[in-house]
Amino acid sequence: MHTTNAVNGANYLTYQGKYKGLLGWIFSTDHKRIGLLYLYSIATMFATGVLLGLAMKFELLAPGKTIMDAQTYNATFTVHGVIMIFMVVVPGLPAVFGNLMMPIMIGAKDVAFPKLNLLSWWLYIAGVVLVLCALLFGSGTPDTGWTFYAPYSFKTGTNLLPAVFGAFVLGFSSILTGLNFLVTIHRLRCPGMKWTKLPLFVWTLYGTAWIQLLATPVVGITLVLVALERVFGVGVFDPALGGDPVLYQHLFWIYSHPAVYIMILPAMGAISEIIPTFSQKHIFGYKAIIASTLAIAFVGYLVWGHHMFTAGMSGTAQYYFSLLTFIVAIPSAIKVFNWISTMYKGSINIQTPFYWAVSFIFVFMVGGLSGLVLGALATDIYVHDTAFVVAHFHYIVFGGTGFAFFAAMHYWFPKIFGRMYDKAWANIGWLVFFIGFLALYSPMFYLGMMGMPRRYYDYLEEFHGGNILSTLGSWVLVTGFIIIVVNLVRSARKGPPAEMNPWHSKTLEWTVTSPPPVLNFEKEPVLGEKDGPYNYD
Amino acid sequence: MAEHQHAHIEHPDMYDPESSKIGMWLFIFTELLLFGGLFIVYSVYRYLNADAFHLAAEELNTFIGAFNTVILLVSSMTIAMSTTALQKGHKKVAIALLVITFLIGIGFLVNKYIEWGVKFSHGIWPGSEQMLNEMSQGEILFFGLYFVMTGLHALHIIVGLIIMGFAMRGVANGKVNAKRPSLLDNCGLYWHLVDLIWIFLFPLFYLIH
Amino acid sequence: MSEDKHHHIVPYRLYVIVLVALLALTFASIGITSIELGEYTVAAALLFAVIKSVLVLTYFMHLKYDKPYIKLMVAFVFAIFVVVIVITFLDYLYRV
Amino acid sequence: MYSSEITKASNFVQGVDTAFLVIMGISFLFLIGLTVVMLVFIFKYNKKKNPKATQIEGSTKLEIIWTVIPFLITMLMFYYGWAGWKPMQRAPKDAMEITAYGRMWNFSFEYENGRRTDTLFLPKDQPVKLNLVAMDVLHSLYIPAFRVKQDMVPGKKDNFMWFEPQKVGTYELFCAEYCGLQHSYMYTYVEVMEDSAFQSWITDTTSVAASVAEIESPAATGKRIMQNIGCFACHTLDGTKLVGPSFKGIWGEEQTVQTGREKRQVTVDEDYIRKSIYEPNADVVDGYNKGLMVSYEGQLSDDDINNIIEYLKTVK
Repeated sequence: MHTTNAVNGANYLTYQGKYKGLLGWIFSTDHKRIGLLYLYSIATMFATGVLLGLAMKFELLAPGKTIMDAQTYNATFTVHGVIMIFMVVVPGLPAVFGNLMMPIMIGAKDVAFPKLNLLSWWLYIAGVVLVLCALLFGSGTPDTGWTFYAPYSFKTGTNLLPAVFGAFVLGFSSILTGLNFLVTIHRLRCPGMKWTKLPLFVWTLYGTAWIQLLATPVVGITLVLVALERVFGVGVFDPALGGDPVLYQHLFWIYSHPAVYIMILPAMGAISEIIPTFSQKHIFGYKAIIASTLAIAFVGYLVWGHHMFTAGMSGTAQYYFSLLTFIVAIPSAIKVFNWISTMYKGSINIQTPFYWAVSFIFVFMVGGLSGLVLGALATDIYVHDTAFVVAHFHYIVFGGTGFAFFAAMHYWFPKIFGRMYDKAWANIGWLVFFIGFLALYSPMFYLGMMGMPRRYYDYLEEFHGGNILSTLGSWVLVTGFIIIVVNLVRSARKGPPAEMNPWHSKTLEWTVTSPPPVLNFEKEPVLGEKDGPYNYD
Repeated sequence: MAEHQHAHIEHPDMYDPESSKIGMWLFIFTELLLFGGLFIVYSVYRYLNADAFHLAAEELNTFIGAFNTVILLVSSMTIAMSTTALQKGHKKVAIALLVITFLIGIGFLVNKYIEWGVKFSHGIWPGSEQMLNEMSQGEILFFGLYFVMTGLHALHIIVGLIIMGFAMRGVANGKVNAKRPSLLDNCGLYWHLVDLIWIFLFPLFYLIH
Repeated sequence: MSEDKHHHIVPYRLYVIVLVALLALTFASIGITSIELGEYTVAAALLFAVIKSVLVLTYFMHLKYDKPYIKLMVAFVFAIFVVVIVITFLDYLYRV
Repeated sequence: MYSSEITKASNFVQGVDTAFLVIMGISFLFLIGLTVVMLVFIFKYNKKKNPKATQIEGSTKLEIIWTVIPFLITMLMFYYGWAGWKPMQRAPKDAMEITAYGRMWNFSFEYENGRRTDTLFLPKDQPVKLNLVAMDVLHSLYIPAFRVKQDMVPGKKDNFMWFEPQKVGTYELFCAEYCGLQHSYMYTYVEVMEDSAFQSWITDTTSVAASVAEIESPAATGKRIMQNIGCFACHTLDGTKLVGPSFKGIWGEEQTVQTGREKRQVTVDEDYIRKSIYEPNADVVDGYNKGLMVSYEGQLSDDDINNIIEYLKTVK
């Protein structure tokens, strides 16, 4: 009531609320502003993670010491992992594009609990600061790897506590975001927005939110136990006191395997929006995609043990986990089939987001198929904990989530900023990035097959060739990344004004102005019988 | 925390009791899984060290445990009644019932304090010399888990009491009323969750020996 | 959204009955665990705890009067937790 | 598949490599097939060639087909994975038992006759059961040429792996589970020999040991012990700083150590060395971290330590 007058005509970027300037952003409860806050903070953390990755690859350019000593290297891959997992890919798509777009896509004014939403972002920042404390102060940067495996995680002399606590706070932020989205999707859909008319991106956010809610607390309590172990010596995972380090791994992966689906599901959702839009065609098998989303979310919760095939589990457990891992592969395959079928007889408008989406499908297939090698018992025993695993999960997490993030970025950019980017440069950036990506991670498959273990600071001469190619790839990838970022940053400020619906999409966010007004809709939208997110004609 | 979220200044027409109820339930789910992780640890170690757990459990005082169970159940009833009172418009009754619940919560904590104090005076606390020297590995695990799980539960009691404080204020100044009972309802749900967890902690630590 | 909620008002008497039942179950579980049942002690104690928690969930937490999808969610969460425990024990039960 | 043609070095190679072949073969087929189809669609149904899209909402028949077929294929993959892995689970009764110790950051192997080495010597065509013991944190014993890998978990009983070497040669043995600073240097070699050569090697040791005792000085014995238990993974002989202080010129030197919360000066003498080996965390040299070294009490006898002391006196 009292805000409507002030905002007439203004969009969410320009509107003037209770606070001015920066305060108007960091205290805003507007889901779009919060989404942008996440975008900037996550992009910063992503750039940091990329720099660390670059340093690691540089170190591996040649055997022996190249630029840093072993302790620094171990700390580098730990911090790279913690940043990329807990601060970038887990919150990534849901927190940025979920916040920016999801309420508009379902025809709502905001999320169900806007203040809680802001609190999530603040918790995110608090978590980041805590982890950074671990790096800068105390007895050295953590060097345990992002998995914090017991018992090394309470033997190491490095400053682990803030990092663990930071990860806990980040988890809490993720839980609250998931909670908020679930309630929003349940309660705030506009009239006519039935469950069977929900855009697929929203559906994947729904599945993701459930995993966030049910899996994150398990890792939370596990990290608390590690912290208590370090401070009080409760003995829960300490073999000297009767604890079982393998149990730590169970608890850790009960969260961290579903976390992979937290990362990849919204990515699949974003791709499921982009492919139909640029094919100008109804998505193929809408209900099958929803079913596969929920199947992935559910079955993905029960397969964590495939990270532990060499850890000393019982044979029965290994058998079970391997079997279920193969079953969880099927819904992912179904999605790929449906995406490709959507292109069939479409009218394909090849634009930057589409390039990203197609390359997503390719790298996701490589990642997924290599996952089959890791899901099978005999082959996993051989490649577990080698560079092969590193290649596999970078194909999924970086190739999957990362590519989908860039796809979504280029797709929704005109809506978010109300300006269009330079398409030629965006395409060049994509091409360079894609080539760099392939060159960076493909050799790791080969290195793993040769038997090079992961997390190696130094390696034997026979692994040199693959590592050189990989390092060169990292430079190409970073070049592509810089092109993309420069183009987007420049265009956000100086690009030509964007149309309301530049890609001729059918979802609701394209029915409002670019950038969207403060309360999203002038009038609450109503979906008729014939309307739907993919009803092209 | 979801219960504070129904008053939206920027988007004023969004009070929806159903939303805050689902929000609270979802939050309860995460709490359940948080304790769930600990229950997994407990069940695995109980299975691996059945005899030691048996022995260690005899050290705990069943009477105090049972007493705490009883008062916590009573408090669950009083807070549930308080929501009924509010719906019937009996504001004073509602507040009185809340106060009773609050006092019982404090009582529970006092009991816990005494119980832990006794353990400490016997030299039993995580990482204590006595535990490391005289106890078997299974017993160390039992007491480690005992302190972590009852400690985390006590922490939840404290959080519950704080929320109850807000609910009391809300009922007193009329912001929480028969038409907008969400804060009290959610406070009740949270308190029942605390009770629910205790229902499992009690037999696992005090009874099974 | 001024949706009129049909909040069911639960009578005080019902709460008292539930409390009495809960207390009875508590004492029953104390009683049953104090007799020597061997392996069944754990099962018996847990059975009583489950019955108690169902009572708390249905009456104190109003699940009885809530919409079906909330009941479904609660059931789902408990089920998935049980499944996770069972799967974890696939490892521990079958270790050589 | 580690140059599978060249190093068919154990009885598991066949099963594991078959699984690789099946899974990767099918995967490549799918990857290439789907990519080609996708590219063809993009080319053929381009906006310029096909300005109007034909709306198709889906096909239940197709959905069922592409659920069932992948399901059958994945079950096939699962089967091969399982078949290659199954024989790893149970060691034959007649297997030769060797205890493998993993510690930060080296491996050592103890044979049934008590001989200890830091390289794994094995006879060809003889089943070998490695009992895996971790002294401090998780390690993982990985022999690519044999296609075996198993984590070494501290405190875990009956942890083992087995295999039957089938080809004479030298193979790499890595630690595959991240275990701290020197993780990437925690590797050694497997030496597979003809049975006769192995038998003479393992029986020879007793006589060698006896003669060594006569000929070898205590200092040389000390050095050999230290090599076998892996001291030099963390302590250098040339003054370079690694995880622990260097041994160079350490004898008789004044050191600042941290005892509990206090700092104090000690002279490196017999007592100090003995204490540092048995209770490594009691007096930690200033500038180094606690908790990284495990106690060797029970692993090294007093005689061993006397020899080590003799050796340390010579490191100048």
